[in-house]
Amino acid sequence: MHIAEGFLPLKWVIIWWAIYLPFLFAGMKKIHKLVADAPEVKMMLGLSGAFVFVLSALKLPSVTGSSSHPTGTGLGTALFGPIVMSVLGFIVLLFQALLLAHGGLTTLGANGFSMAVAGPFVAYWIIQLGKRLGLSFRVSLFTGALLGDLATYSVTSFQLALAFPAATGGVAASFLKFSSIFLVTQLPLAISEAILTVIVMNLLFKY
Amino acid sequence: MTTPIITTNNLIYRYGDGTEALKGISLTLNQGKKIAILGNNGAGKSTFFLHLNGILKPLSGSITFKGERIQYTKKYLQALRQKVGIIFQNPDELLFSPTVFEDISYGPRNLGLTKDAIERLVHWAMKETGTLELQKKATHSLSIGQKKRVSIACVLSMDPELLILDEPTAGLDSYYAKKIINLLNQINRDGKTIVLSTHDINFAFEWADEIIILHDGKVLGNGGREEIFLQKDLFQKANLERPMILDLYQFLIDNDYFPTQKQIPRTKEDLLKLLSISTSRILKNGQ
Amino acid sequence: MTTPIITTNNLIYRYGDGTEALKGISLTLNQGKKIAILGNNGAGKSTFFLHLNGILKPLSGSITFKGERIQYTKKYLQALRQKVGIIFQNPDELLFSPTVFEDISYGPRNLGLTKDAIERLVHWAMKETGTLELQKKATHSLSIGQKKRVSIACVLSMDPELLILDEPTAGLDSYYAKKIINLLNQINRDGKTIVLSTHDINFAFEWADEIIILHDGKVLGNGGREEIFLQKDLFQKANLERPMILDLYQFLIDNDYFPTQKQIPRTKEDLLKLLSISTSRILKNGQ
Amino acid sequence: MLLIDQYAYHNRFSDIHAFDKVTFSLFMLLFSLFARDMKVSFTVFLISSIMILLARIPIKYYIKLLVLPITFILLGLIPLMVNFSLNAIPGSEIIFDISMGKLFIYVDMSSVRAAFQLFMVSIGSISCLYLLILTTPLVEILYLLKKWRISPLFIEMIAITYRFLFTLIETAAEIYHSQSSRLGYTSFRTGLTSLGYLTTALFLKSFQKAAKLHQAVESRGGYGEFIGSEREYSLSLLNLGVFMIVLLLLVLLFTF
Repeated sequence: MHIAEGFLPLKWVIIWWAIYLPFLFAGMKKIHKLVADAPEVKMMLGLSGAFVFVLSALKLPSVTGSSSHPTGTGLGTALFGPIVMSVLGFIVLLFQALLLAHGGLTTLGANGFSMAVAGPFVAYWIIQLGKRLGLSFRVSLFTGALLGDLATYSVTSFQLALAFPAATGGVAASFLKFSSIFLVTQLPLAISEAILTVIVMNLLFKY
Repeated sequence: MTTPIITTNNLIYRYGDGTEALKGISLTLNQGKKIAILGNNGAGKSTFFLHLNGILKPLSGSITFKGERIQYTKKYLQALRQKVGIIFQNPDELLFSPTVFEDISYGPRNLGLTKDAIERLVHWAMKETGTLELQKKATHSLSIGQKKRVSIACVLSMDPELLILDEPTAGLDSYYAKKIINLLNQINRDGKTIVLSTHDINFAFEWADEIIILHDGKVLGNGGREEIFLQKDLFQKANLERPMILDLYQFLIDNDYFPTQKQIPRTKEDLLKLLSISTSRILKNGQ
Repeated sequence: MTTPIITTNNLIYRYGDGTEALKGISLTLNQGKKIAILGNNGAGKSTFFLHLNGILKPLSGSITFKGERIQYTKKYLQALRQKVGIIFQNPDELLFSPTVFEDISYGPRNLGLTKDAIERLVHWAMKETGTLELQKKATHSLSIGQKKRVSIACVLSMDPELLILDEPTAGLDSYYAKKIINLLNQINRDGKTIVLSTHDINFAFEWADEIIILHDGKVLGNGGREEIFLQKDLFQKANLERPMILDLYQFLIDNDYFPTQKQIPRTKEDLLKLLSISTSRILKNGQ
Repeated sequence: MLLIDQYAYHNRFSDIHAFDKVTFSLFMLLFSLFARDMKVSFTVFLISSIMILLARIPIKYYIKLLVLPITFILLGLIPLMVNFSLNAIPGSEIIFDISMGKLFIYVDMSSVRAAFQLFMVSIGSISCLYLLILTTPLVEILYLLKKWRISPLFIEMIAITYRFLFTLIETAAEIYHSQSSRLGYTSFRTGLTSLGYLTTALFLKSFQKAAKLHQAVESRGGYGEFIGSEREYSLSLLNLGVFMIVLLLLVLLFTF
């Protein structure tokens, strides 16, 4: 669920771009290093961007019968790591705005932070934590992908709550309202996506 | 005796970007036949195929399968797709499972059959296509010829009545192409109808019972093999070459090497045999 | 007069998974010629091509370009790749820029030429391949026939001396295939050597000056067109068909329709002309 | 395939320099965000829509695009209008309320007004985005980014992603068709496993393709500039004039 163009006030547009940019720079720095060592990485990352874009455009079946699109966060993190994902995620969001009219340019900072930073890092930490706790890879991957998606939705709710605090109860009340709506609509999807992530990684190990 | 397996009535289809891919296709595909569809890149062959098992829904027009009009309900389509199998052109792109066995059993598993029934079908399809000894191999390690055979097995394993193949010999050398052709003939002898598209006119001339010529989303010609191939202007209109054997045959007839035959020769060998006979005739006359 | 442009000496190459793709290839490619490489899928054609501009390095053996042995230094390879251009079979694996113009000018820009020189080369390559009016288009929006021509332009724009094409007519209908063949002939007339691989024996027979037959990583035959095509056993060994025209021609000679010709007919038209002459001869004799 | 991309190359404004289109649409977009004013947003919406139609984008398609973000906007607006309170209802102009024990749920006029304003600002901004993407080919935006000295590596990654989006979409569609023909996607379970197969195959294919393309790059002289050319900019008085008039109009609307 992307924040649509024009939905955030100018102040928050600037703030979220400012918060997201350091992650984008850090990601680019890492990619620069990878490409300097092996130039073919450039081609691979370009195609990976295309892959994540197509992944996020696929129709994901959901238990409730409705269908929507995966975020690609969990799988992307498992495949490329969270730092690279902060760049790939940006490219994907950019194309979603430019070619699919999904999301927007001014809201790209906020959407980038929730989808290309918060989601991947939470997913990554959970997977790492699972490893340390000795959980099976499947369980930690499932949990990581699920919580990564939930983190994305929570951050989006938080971003909206900050921009539009409730008349009574302020940011907290507003967050409660936004997150409950997102949770209800997106939770079944997050579960489907987490299962998909596990299926794909399982298949990849078979190759 | 010909009974139609599929009839289409004035199919019109337009893609999202506005290009009209089918401009009124009315055709009858007859049961048990070997049917070749000819036409240039962009003539609408692949789009037409995707209509035959309901992947695409026509903008207008209708399709009848064995006398019953196709409905676009989930249940109907499921039954239809079991009976109408499509083998797409590029096996490199289309085999999506890690192993050959997994790929061939994908369809039967989706049919919701018992484990035994699935295994029987898969085994039969593998035996038929000569892919038994490949079953444990990784799909990406196969050669292109093997991939083609596996992709046929993938569809055959659902035991369809009609098999549709998009360019089954494209990218194959003549050795592998021949193997595929033999396989198709064998499947046809088992009673299955086969429809394929091809750029190889000589192959179509040799193989098919019935010919359909598509051009720019329309049917230019449709009929028995000889009837179609004898119409020179059709081929010109569709920007297609004519079969070499046929050109030579007609030249030889026009020049009285031998009289018109009941059966037009299909292959080089047929033509050479005719020539041998006529040679001995000429020699006898000369003596 | 033939001067070799590339000579390979006992090339051996093994892929990471252990398959030996080249088992000692010794060949000479002559300057200014039209050379066709025939062989089954998996015979080693593509692997061989990737050696000719140093993308792959042989396990043992050596390659000489215009009398000089190829070195695998960055500088040498860069110079070599300007002179030896490879056009892969699948345009989607060769064209990587967002627009046609960017793609065609990519190579020349890498050569470190002046802006003017780059523009001249790009313009010439586009004109030669008939892609001028496509230059502003997005690469992904082209048809397969257009993509093929653009990929030739991309390599031509570096003004190579030797052009290598992997299956240039694969997947094309006869109309587009003919366009590509005319284009290749024109490039050859400009003085460039052309090497291509093809499954289409009839096309090779009609087009090539020299033929190389690869089989299972080894050279089975290498020589002038007629010399190679007249060796029936070679084709049998390599699992290849023989050209239809040649078979008919030989049959007709064996049966005294006309005497052996200095020039073996290349095309259907050539053969029909020969037959016309012999027909009138027979008719005269009959009178 | 992606219709927006096709229109971007084939519209009446596709030859106008991207600099003019980008600055114009971004200016209107940012101004309407800055102003947060119904009159301004509505005017911006009108101007963008007229320009989009002048560019010969079919109105049916434009309306379809406008409806696209409506789900998000509605999901975003409802929470803005619906308020909760534990005490008695504060403020006035209540339109609707129910109480559940101690909890009051209500909708009041000021929040409806705020929601409507946000809706207008959003629709105005969205039309600016559409004006940009429906008339400007992506490559032209890349040329502009290059001129603005954005990291070349970053631009190249975007360029490669753009080029192969379409190839991968085609591959995905082919696999999807083949799976549907073999009865995938008939239930939730088969749907999810089929999608798993598809995703895995697509990922592996992207990597194989990348390896092949690396060979192509090497064959064509190694890694150089992917975006080499740029478009000469010449000031268009007409464009400048339109820009000034719109600027003036919006400032006037905002101040009065």
